Order: sequence, then C-alpha cells, then structure tokens
Amino acid sequence: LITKTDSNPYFVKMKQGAQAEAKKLGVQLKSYAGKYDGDNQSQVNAIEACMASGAKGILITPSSTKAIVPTIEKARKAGLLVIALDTELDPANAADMTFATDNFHAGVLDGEWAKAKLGAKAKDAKIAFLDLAVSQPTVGVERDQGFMKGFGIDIKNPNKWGDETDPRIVGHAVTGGAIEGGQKAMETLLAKNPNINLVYAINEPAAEGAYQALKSVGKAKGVTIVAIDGSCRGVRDVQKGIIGATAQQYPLMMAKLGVEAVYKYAKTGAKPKATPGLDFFNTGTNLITKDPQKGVPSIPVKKGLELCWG
Amino acid sequence: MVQSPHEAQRLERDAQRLEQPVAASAAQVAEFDQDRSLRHRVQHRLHMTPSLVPLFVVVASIAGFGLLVGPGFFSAFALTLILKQVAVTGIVGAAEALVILTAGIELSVGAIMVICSVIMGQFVFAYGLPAPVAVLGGLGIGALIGFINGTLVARAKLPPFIVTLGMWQIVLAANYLYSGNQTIGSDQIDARAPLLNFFGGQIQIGGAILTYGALTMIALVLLLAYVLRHTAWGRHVYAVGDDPDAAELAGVKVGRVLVSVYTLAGLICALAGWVLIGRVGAISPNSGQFENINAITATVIGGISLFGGRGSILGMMFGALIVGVFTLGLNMYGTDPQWTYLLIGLLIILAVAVDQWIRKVSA
Amino acid sequence: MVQSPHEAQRLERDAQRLEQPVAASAAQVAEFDQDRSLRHRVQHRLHMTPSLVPLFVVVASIAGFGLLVGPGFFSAFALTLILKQVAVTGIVGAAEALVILTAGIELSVGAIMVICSVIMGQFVFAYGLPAPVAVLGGLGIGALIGFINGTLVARAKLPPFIVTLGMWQIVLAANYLYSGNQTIGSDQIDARAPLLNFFGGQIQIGGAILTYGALTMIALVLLLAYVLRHTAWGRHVYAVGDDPDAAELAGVKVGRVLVSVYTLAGLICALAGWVLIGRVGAISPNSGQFENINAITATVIGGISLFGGRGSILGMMFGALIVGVFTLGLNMYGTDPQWTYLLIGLLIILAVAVDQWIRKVSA
Amino acid sequence: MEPILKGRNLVKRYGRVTALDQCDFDLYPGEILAVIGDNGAGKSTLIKALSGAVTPDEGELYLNGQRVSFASPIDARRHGIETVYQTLAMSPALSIADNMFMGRELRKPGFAGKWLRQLDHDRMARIAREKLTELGLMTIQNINQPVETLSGGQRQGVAVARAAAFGSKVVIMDEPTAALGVKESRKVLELILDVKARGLPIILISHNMPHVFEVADRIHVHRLGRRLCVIDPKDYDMSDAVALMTGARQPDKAA
Amino acid sequence: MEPILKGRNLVKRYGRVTALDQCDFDLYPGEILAVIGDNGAGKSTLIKALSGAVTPDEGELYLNGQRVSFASPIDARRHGIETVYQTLAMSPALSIADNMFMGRELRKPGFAGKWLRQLDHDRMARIAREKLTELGLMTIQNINQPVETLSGGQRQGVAVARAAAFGSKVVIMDEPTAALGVKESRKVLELILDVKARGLPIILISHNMPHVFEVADRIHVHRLGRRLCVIDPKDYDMSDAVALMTGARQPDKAA
Ligand SMILES: Nc1ncnc2c1ncn2[C@@H]1O[C@H](COP(=O)(O)OP(=O)(O)OP(=O)(O)O)[C@@H](O)[C@H]1O
Ligand SMILES: Nc1ncnc2c1ncn2[C@@H]1O[C@H](COP(=O)(O)OP(=O)(O)OP(=O)(O)O)[C@@H](O)[C@H]1O
Ligand SMILES: [Mg+2]
Ligand SMILES: [Mg+2]
Repeated sequence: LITKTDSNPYFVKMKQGAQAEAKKLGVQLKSYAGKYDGDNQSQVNAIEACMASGAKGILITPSSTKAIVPTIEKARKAGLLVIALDTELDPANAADMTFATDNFHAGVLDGEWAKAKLGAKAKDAKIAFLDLAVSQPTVGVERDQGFMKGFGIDIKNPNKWGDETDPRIVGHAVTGGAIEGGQKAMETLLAKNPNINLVYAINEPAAEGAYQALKSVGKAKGVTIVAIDGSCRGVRDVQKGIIGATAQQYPLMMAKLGVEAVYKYAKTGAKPKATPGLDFFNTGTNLITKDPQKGVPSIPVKKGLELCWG
Repeated sequence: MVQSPHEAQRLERDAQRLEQPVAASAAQVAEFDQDRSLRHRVQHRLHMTPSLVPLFVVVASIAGFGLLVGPGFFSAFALTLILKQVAVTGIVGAAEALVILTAGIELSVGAIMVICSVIMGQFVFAYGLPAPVAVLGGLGIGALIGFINGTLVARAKLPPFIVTLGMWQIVLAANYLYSGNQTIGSDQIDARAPLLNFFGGQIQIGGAILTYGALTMIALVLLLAYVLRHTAWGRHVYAVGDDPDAAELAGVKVGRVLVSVYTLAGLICALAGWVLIGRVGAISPNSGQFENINAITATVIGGISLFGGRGSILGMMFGALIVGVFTLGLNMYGTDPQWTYLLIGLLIILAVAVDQWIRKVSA
Repeated sequence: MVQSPHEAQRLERDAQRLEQPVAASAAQVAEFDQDRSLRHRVQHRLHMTPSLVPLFVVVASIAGFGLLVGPGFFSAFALTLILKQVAVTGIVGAAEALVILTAGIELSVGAIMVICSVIMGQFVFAYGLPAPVAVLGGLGIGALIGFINGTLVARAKLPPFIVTLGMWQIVLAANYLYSGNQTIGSDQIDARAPLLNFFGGQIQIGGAILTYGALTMIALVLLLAYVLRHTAWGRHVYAVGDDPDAAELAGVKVGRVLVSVYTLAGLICALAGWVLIGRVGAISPNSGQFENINAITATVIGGISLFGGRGSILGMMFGALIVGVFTLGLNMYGTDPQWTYLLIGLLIILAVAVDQWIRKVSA
Repeated sequence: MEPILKGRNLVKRYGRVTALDQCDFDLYPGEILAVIGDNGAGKSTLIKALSGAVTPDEGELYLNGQRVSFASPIDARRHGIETVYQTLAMSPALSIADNMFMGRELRKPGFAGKWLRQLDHDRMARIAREKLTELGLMTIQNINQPVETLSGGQRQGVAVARAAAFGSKVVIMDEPTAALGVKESRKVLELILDVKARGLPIILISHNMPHVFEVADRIHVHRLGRRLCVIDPKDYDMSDAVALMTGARQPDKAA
Repeated sequence: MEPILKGRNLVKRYGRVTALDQCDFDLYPGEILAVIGDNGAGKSTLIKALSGAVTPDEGELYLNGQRVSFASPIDARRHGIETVYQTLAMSPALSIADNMFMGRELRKPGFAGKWLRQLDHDRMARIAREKLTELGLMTIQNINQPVETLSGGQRQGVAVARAAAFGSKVVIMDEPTAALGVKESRKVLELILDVKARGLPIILISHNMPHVFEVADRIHVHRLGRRLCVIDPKDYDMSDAVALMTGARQPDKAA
C-alpha cells in the first residue's frame, strides 16, 4: 500500500483499514508513504522496492496521477496487480483497477448545496477558498474546481485554480490541509475582506481552522463552511453546526476492496471489475448536512456518523 | 533612514511596544543626510544596535503595504493580526536564534514543538493526568530532546546540522506513531483542560487584539535579549559561536554552554507547542513540519550570522515580523497564493540586501 | 575497519566500480589491529582519503541489510536499484557539494532541477521546438539561475542561505505558475521527444540494470573529483571555502570562483532535471520540492564540512548511497513508513558518528 | 627547593609528528624561566600541556609536588595557572572588555547581580582600561570595540594584560611580544618583572634573545621535542644559547 | 631619482578610526625601506593600501610614476607587488604547496596540462620544498601537510618564502620575523638582502629595531596614521628612532 502522505488522517485511516483487512485475510501488507502531498519520487521508489521484494500487488493513491504511470507500467509488466485507490490515474486504464471517489463530483455536491443554501444571496456571495498547497496537487484542484462548477463559477482551466475572475471570489489561500493552516488562511482572507460569508475548505481540519479564526473575531455565525472528507470528527462538526455540509468519502472501503482484490488475484488470477458505466469502481460520495437543500442529494448526519471513518 | 537621534531612540523604544501601530514613524523615511555629524551619530547607533536595521525594514514594509493596500492595513486589527500570526514562529525562532548564535543550526525545532503539544494532549486525554502535569511533561520532554541534541553536538562532536536533521525525522515520525494521527478538538480541551488552551486568551484594546501568545513571544524575546547581553552565560554563547577553540582556551566551558543552549532551545520549542495549542485551539499532530524553515528565515533576515557569534535576538523577532507583514500584505492586496509565494522569496532576498546595504553605509 | 592496505586500496578501487556487488568485501569487517605498523598505514590511508569512511559505512550497511532482508538484497537487481534510486539525488548532491565546499549552501537545487525539467517539456510541447533545443534551453536556464544566485552571493555579498532560500521559493512558484500544473506523460514524450527520456535508457548485465542516469551520476562525480583535485579552479574552490579573505589576499578571484561554482551548480541541477525526466518517465512540476534536504544530507553524511573547504565529492556520493541503502533496505524489510523515517533519522546520526569515530582513531 | 610546576616524560603526538618526546620540565617558585627553541621545536605544545589546553599522551605533571592532570584550560586556571597563547584565544566579535573577563565576569553588586545575574559592564570596562593603560596601550580608543578591529599588536597587548591581571600561581606567556612595538614590548618586560616581584613565577617563550637574557633567571633550551638543557643566562651569552638550540653545539652540563 | 612606488595623501577610515591620515609614502628602486611605528599607528593599513588589499578613501598611488589604483591584491600582484601580510593569508586546510602556488598554479606540460588543465603537483611540491629549504625551514616534514598543522613560525616561514619567490617589482613584508626563531629570522634577513641584490626594492615593517637597523637603507617613521619623517639609519641610532616613533622627540628634518 502506497499512500500520498502519512500526515493526513485520511490516508492514515486508509492504511488502518487495509491493515485490518490484510490481517483478516492473512495477507502480508507493507506500507509506504510520500513525504508531502505531490511527492512522486518517494512513490516511485516504493514501487521499485515492492518489485525488488517480490510483492504480488500494489495499492496506490497516486500523488501525481500522470507522472507515476511509467513506473506503474513497469510494475505491471513485472506481473504485479496495480490498483489505484482514491485517485484515478491518468489515463485511468494504466492501473488494473481503480477504487476511488470522484473528487470533482464531491466538490460539485458542496457547491450545489452552498448555492441552494444561500439562495438569492448566492449572486453576491463572498467566498473564501482554503486550498491544499501552492503546488496544486490534483485532489485539491479537483475539489476546488468541482465546488466552483457546482456553485456556478466559470472555472476556466479545470486543471488549476486561481485563474478565475468571478468577483465573488475573495481569494485563495493554502492550508496544507491542517487546522493551523486553515486558521491562518482564514485570518488572512478575513483581513482582506471581512464580509466573507461562504468558505470552501479542502478538508475538515482546514474547515475547523477556519471556524476557529472566525470565532476569534466573533463571526462564527453567519458564515457557511463547506468541506470534503467525511471523517467522524468532520461529521460531528456538521452535527454541531460548525460545518454546513461535507462531502463524505470512504477510504476504509477503498482499502478493504483493494486488499481483497489483490488477495483474489494472488489466489485465482482474477482481476476486479469496474462499476458499470464508469472506468473505475466508484466507492461513492455522499453529502452530509443537517440542512438538506432541494435538488441536492444528501444523507443525514446520523447516517453519516455510521459510515464515517476515524 | 531615520531622521534624528531621537527618532533612532524612538525606533528602539518601539521595539518594546511594537504592538502599537508604528505607521506614523514610517512616513518620514529616506530624507536624512543634511548634517554630517548627525548622520554619523545615526550611523553609529545603527552600528551599535544591529537590530535597528530589520526594525527599519519592518516599519518601511508596513508603510509600503499601507500605501499599497490602503488604510485597512494600518488598522489595529490587521497590525495585531500580524503579531498573532508570527507568535509561534517568533518563539520557535528564539530557540533557533540561540542555537545559530553558537554557530549551530537546529532543524528539529518545529518537530519538537509539535510533539510537545501532542504530548500535553495525550497526557490529559489518554492518560487522564491533570493539565499542569501534562504541561510540565511536555516542557520536560522538549527540554530532554534538546538535551540529547546538545549532548550529541557538544560531547560526541557531531555536526549540529546532522544531529538535528536526524532528530527532525525521528521526532516527526515518533510524533505520528505516538499520536496515531488523532486530532484533539477545542471542545474537548475547553471541557477537560482549559489550561492547555491558556495562550488562546487575548486582551482587546480597541480594534487591537493581543493574544497571550503574541505577548509571550515579545516577553520571551526581551528576556533572552537581556540574558544574552547582561549575563555571563549570554556572553559565553556569543564567544562559543565566535570561535569555540578560543573560547575554550579563554576559560569558557564550551561543552556545557552548548548543552545548555540546545536544552533551552528544546524547552522554548515545547513552550511554542503550548502556545500552538492556544493558537490553533486544537491539538493536531500535523502542524509545524517545516516550521524550522520559517524559524531560520526569521533568524537570518533578522541579521544573525549563520556562522555564529554575531547578531541580536531582537533582530530575529523583526525578521519574523518582516515575513509576517509581507505575507499578510500580499494576501490583502489580493495576489494569487503562488505569486505571494514568489514575491516572498523575492522580498526575503531584498530585505537582506537592504540590511547589508544599510550596514555598509553605516559602517 | 579494513583488514590490510590491499583491502584499503581495494575499497578505493570499488569507488570506481560501485555498480558491482560489493557484498564480499563487507563480510570481514571489524577484525583488524594485530599489527601496529599495519594499522598505522591503514589509519594514514583513511586520513589521506577521507571519502573511504563513508564508503566503509556504505559497505557495512549493505552487509547489514543483507543479513536482515535476506539474500534478495544482495541481488544484482536490488543493488543496482539503489544506484538507480540515488542517481538524481547524487547529481543534485554534486551541485550541493560544490557550493558547500565554498562554505555556502544551496537550497534551490531541487527547485532548479524541477523547473528545468518543466522547461524542457514546455519547450517541446507548448512551443513545438525540437528536443535538442529544449534540452539546451533547460540547461541554459539552470545555469542562468545559478548565475543569479552566484552573483547575489559574490557581488552583493548576501548570505548564500538567504539567497537560495529566496530563490527556492521564487523558482518553485515560478514553476507552478509556468507549468500551469500540467504533467506531461510518457506516451507524449516517447512520441514527440524521445531525447528527453534519454536517461531512462539502461544497460542490462545479468540481473544488474544500470540506467544511464546512474552512470551519469558516477561519471559526473568522478569528473568533479578530478577537477577539484587536479585543476587550479578546484584548489581555488577549496581555498575560498576555507578562508575567503586569505584566498583573496593570496590572489584568488574569490568573486569569480563563487559565481562559477553557483553557475555550475545550476547547470548540474538542470542536468539532474533531464535525468529526472528519464527516471520518472514523465515531466511533473510537483517533484523535487525537498530534494535540497536530500542533497544536503548526502553531502554532510559524506563528510563534507558545512563550514567549507573540507571534504571530498566522492564522499557525497557515498553519502547518497548510504541513504539509498537504508531507504531501500527498510522498504524491502517492510517497516512502516514512519518507522522507516525514524530509523533513517537515527542512522543519519549514527553514520556520521561512526565517521567521526573512525576519523578520531585514525587521526 | 621543590619546583612549583614539574613535568616528567611528557609525550604528545600529532599523527606522525611527535611534538613532545619524553620532555621534562621544572619551574621554581618566584623565577622567570625562559623557554627557547627553534620553530617547531614543540615549545607551544609544551606549554599547552602545562596549561591544560592539550592532554599529553604520556607523562606526569606536578603542581607544588602534587600530581595533577588538567582536563581543560579552565582546570588549569582554577589552579592559578594563567596563559597567553600564541594564538591569543580571543573572540573576534566580542569587545575588549568581554574578552578580558571571559569566563570570570563580574556581576553587579546586590539584587541585580545576585538574582538577575546582571553583569557589571561598567566596572569591567573600567578595569580593562586600567590594565591596558598600565601596559601603555593607549592607542585603543574604545574599550567596547570588537577585538577584530584591533591591530595585531593591540590584540596581543589585550591578551597579555588579561593573563597578568588574573594569574595567581603561574603565568605562562607564549611569545607575548612577538607583534608588539618597541615601547609596548618594554612595557611587557616591565610587567613580567612586576609579576615576578609579586612573587609569581613566569614561563616566557620568546625568540627575542635580548629580551630573554634581560629578564630570565634560567633558560630552558628546547630542541626536537625535549629539554636539551637548562642554562643560566649569567654563565652563557646569546650566541651560546643560539648555538645550543640550533644544535650547533652540544650541552656540556645541565643546570 | 623617481620613486618606484609613491603614495600621496592616502586616507583610510574605519568607522570612527582614521587609520591613515593624509599619509605620504615613497619607495625608491633597489632600496630596503623599513616602516616603523607604534602598534596601531597604521602601518598594516598603509601596506594594505599599497598592495590592493584595501582601497584608500582618498589619495593617489603611483607605480613608476604612473598613476595606478589597485582594485584587489591580484591587481597589485599583476603589477609585480608581492606581499606577506601580518595575518599571513593562508588557507589552513590546504597543503603548504597548494598555499605557495595559490592563484598561480603550475600545470603539467603537454596535453594533460593544456587540455585537461591538470596541475603539476609534483613540480609544485618540489619547488615549494626548495624555497623552504633556502629559508632553513627544514623542520617541516611533509610538504603536503595542511598549513593548519604547522607551528606559528613555520607558517610565517611559508608566507615569506612565497612572497620572495614570486615578487618581480616590489616585495612588501609586514612583520615577517615576528614569530620566527633566531635562526629563521637570520635566514629571512639574508633573504631580504638577497632579494635586494636581485634589484628589487623591499618594504619591511618590523618592531625589531636591531633587524631594522641592520638591513634598512632608509626608515619611514609612521605615527598616528601619517609619515612623521624618513631617517637614514646611518645618521640616527635606535634610541632616536624609538623616541621619534613614540613621540618623545620631534623630527628636525625630513630626508
Ligand atoms: N594540531 C596539530 N596537528 C598536527 N601537528 C601539529 C599540531 N600542532 C603542532 N603540530 C606540530 O608539532 C610540532 C611542534 O609544534 P609547536 O607549535 O609546539 O612548535 P613551537 O616550538 O611552538 O614553534 P614556534 O616557535 O614556531 O611557535 C610542529 O612540527 C608542528 O607542525
Ligand atoms: N577592519 C578594521 N576595522 C576597524 N578598525 C580597524 C580595522 N583594521 C584596523 N583598524 C584600526 O586602524 C588602526 C591602525 O591599524 P593597523 O593594523 O594599520 O596598525 P599597525 O600599525 O599595523 O599596528 P601593529 O603594529 O600592531 O600591527 C588601529 O587603531 C586599528 O584598531
Ligand atoms: Mg609556538
Ligand atoms: Mg600591523
């Protein structure tokens, strides 16, 4: 199992899920991780180490969906089963199978919900974007651009954020996906425009940081925050009203399915199949909110808490 | 640079009440040089008090951004926000500055900070210890890690860069392993151990919001400035950084000074970890991985030589503020984050270039 | 450490054919010290050829992991895999080592590497230029960035740490802005500009797979070792790092040497960018952000003093290999990544401690 | 009479160089002992061994008949042995006063000194200035100026002033007048005699034969890492001494 | 006769210290000119100005009557002015041979030297050893040993040997015998006379009056940053010179 980083709880959960499943099936699992989000080289090294030590299959959440492909091809040629988790490769068929969520779609759900929630005010909303990193890793961009799409902002180049001209955007700031970063980013954007009333956060820790920043200047009420991930902490934040809505994803399920697939492949040589109609196996995304909006599919908090991870 | 000796003295006083808007004094920049003896006096002052130079850059950049961003930047809110944002970096930077003064470098500062905040949290929430014990435990472990660094540097004579590079990785990894990557939220902290959140408190004066964290940074830096200038230990720190062989021959216990400096640095980092809890309102093992780079940047911009023995810790604080001012200013001006990143890179170089230039003309 | 003078000579020869499995020579470690004059000769050899020490650590750690991981680690495949994995770090490390020998530090190495690989890609795919022009363009821009660094260090007399810290941020941000975050895939490269992928090529001898990238690293390091030892420029690099004032008085054009070193470092980083394309098979603007830390680690583990003027560039390569051996060994052993980081941290310290210790007993 | 400082069979090797080769050494109370010898004869190494800056590989050291071994210069200083090193041992970026009082700073009296551990900069500056004035080093304009801005001779003067001011049992000077001007050298020689008058024995290393013959009570001739002989300046003249130390002449008897 | 090296109204300030204060200077062909003065009088600063190590704030410099200004020591060396600095200007970690040939390394003949730019380490080591042997510095055991492992005097010997070997117009020596032993000092004085016999003029800064009076043709007395007077050693004795340079006596006439 090769994850993007070990510092993001999302991947930590994924690792734990995989370990639990591996133990159940009696499979030997080795894990690797990059040093930072976007660290392609560590992942290349990890794949090579797997090949050298005679692994049967690789589960990977690619840091760079395109740059990892040549190495993956080598691994597949060497007879390893390669499964992409969470993030699709580019092209998707470079892996034997992908168990993933559609990050763009998760963003779209957030955006649509926020648009409906603000209703008439959506026209002149003041939005803060709390993104992942200046290097613009794929996930961050997909989620961000999905949100804009859902909210009805012209996203220009879908592969990068920051090129939009919509006046409703107060600004982008980077958080590193952590509370501290979220807080600092929010403070900065607030200093720029104190009238922000909608916050898009790359993940729930960033959202939590944003909430802290808002609270410390007495603006906790009246600002809507949306996030993506669906960790139990995050869902509870939705419950408490800190986060308006979060798009929930399922790292544990991805990991479990992935380990199973490798197990099956090692036993029988059978490769897993994709969700009909898609080129990957969609583990799904659900919007969780206390305040469902019409036309935006969502599940209640209670259901979310059952499905949540971490 | 500055207009009169009184001005110069005032700038120095400002160092001690930076919290107040310093905008006024910045407007009259770049007009001096009528009276030669006056100029000489100013130059002499700059020469004797090297931290005035980064202070000048701080003031100038605040003025600059004021013009650029508009009066919003001069608001007490924005100016105190800068202080708030640099508090953690400033404290970690103080630890870094101490080590750099001994011609060392400390790459594990951020890691020590994070693990100490996590330890404080775990002591309370995993082991159920009372909050004061947890805080003491965190501080103690910070000092212990520093002590190990110091011992390896001073006794085993390993290069500080390597010791702390290794320690950085060790501590970060230990942190993830130990914390299990769990975040402890503000509600939990408020409910069970409000002491951990102590530094989140703040004093409000008009629009100015001074967090205890920011005040702690200022107090710590002033205290260290006093210690470095006015105690034997402080002089020894400079002597060790300047030329350790000469210091040893002249009767300084170089090893002991080094160990004490690294231990103190570890302790200060642990304090930074506590402040971090208050700052973030939560305990998250994901912070501060690269705080070492921020701390070194602040130290070097502040005019402390990486070769040791030269510079003032006040300068470090102004260095941190320079970065803080640029970051906030550029963001408020609305530059794209990538451009901000680029411009900060440029301005780091520029700030030091201005510093060097002032030193030259005032030499 | 080593058993006879012949052994010592053999170790040195090994430096030049590290590609072959060196396992055999590692089995007989830690048994010397019967014959005093023999020991003295070995010690003298170690003293004169400081890069033997990290080489010894490389060999010992290969042996250690062989025992730990099993014979799989001794396979030609695994051993050449290490070379392949450290090729990029080794090349960037060569640039770093040059700068560190002048008592500088170069934090922008990784950033220069990435932007040059991106530039090569963009020249071909965005502007439709022929691949050789694109490669030259990339190399030229790498040298140019290095030249700017060097000029700021040598002429404006800014501290290298600050110059390259700023440059690191500037170049990374410029890279993101310029690349528009586009990755260029291997299919595109193979179709339109196979030259960019040149360093992905490899020679296979039995199970041993030598990529051109790895061979380039070895050739580059040997070339630089020759230049540093046997040309006037090389001696001047050492003199500048040792004591720039003395070097200037003794007739070395310190400024010019510094500018040439940084420019060459930039050029080598650009070469690393080209090798990186071959290594990964794609061009991704997200690589190499923290390659500077790897490069510095390799350099310092390899025994080059951060204070300049002391050490050998061969040592840097062995330093990179030490890290490579540990990383692959731990990866193959299957330790959890956090444990891997922790152990690597520990072993960085240990490697240097062993190095220091050997130097001491052989002094 | 029992020597106050005695060395026996001292050996110190640097790699393949044997800088001290079974060297003996005696310093008697109240005397001025000059150590002369060629460049590289091992004089500096000898006094480094006596002052704790270097730990000899073999051999014994006795202070007042007691076996001692110094782990560091601080150790030796604590026993009252004060040294002017050939390399001067100054921190270039620190001020003259800081350097003079390095390792034995004066604190303010009362609360500030006791509890705040505050240094008495003024008093230290005053004393430093007095000591330098005694040596006639009045060209120094500012006692708080960093040592690196001093001329070579001024630096040496500061180092000599430091040792003379603080020595309590033995004062060792490794070429204290090498970079000094005529007038300043005179002052140093007077100072050496002053120190002797205070009852302290002095070890003086110097290449300046007139100086040596002017002040020394006995002369230790060092050659090839060991004591060749000890001579009395009243019985020998300068050319004899030079002949001995360069090996042109064999010693006939030891004093 | 026209001076070979002439300075007029040279001024150099370091912050508030004026190290050179409208100083004049003349060196005539083929002579040995001694510069004497108190510590801190500005002698080193003067010769740094002459050798390009320091750029004077004001004043002119003439070489063979031509106005020159040296941007760096290399500039001065290119004009044939070779200097032994008081700080010696050596790279401690490099070998003796490397230091001697720093900045003017010898390359191997033929292809290796021309195209591979390979240095001729052997030849450089041989020449370095010869030069040192001429100076009688035979206690040095290994020409490839780093300079930092040499004794103070050995280091100074290396620096002197370097300047003497390469000077073509003027050789400047700032206290070349300060750390040298009696025998080695003799050798340096002989070497100075040798160099003079080769027709080169020499500037010698020294605090050692016997040495100065032994070799100098003229003596430039430096005081408080300027030339007080120039005296002929045949007309004055040492005590006169000392009286002049310490200010105890006023100069009556200038030479
Ligand atoms: N740190 C060192 N490493 C290696 N060799 C050394 C070291 N220090 C001194 N030596 C060698 O030891 C010998 C004695 O040196 P020492 O400095 O004691 O001589 P000295 O008598 O003081 O000479 P001088 O009169 O020139 O100062 C010399 O040959 C010198 O090269
Ligand atoms: N880099 C510097 N910065 C500040 N002041 C300096 C510097 N160099 C020299 N000075 C001052 O200039 C004056 C002259 O110094 P210089 O070294 O020329 O004296 P000198 O005549 O060579 O003395 P000595 O005989 O002791 O070597 C001294 O007062 C010294 O303190
Ligand atoms: Mg000596
Ligand atoms: Mg001088």
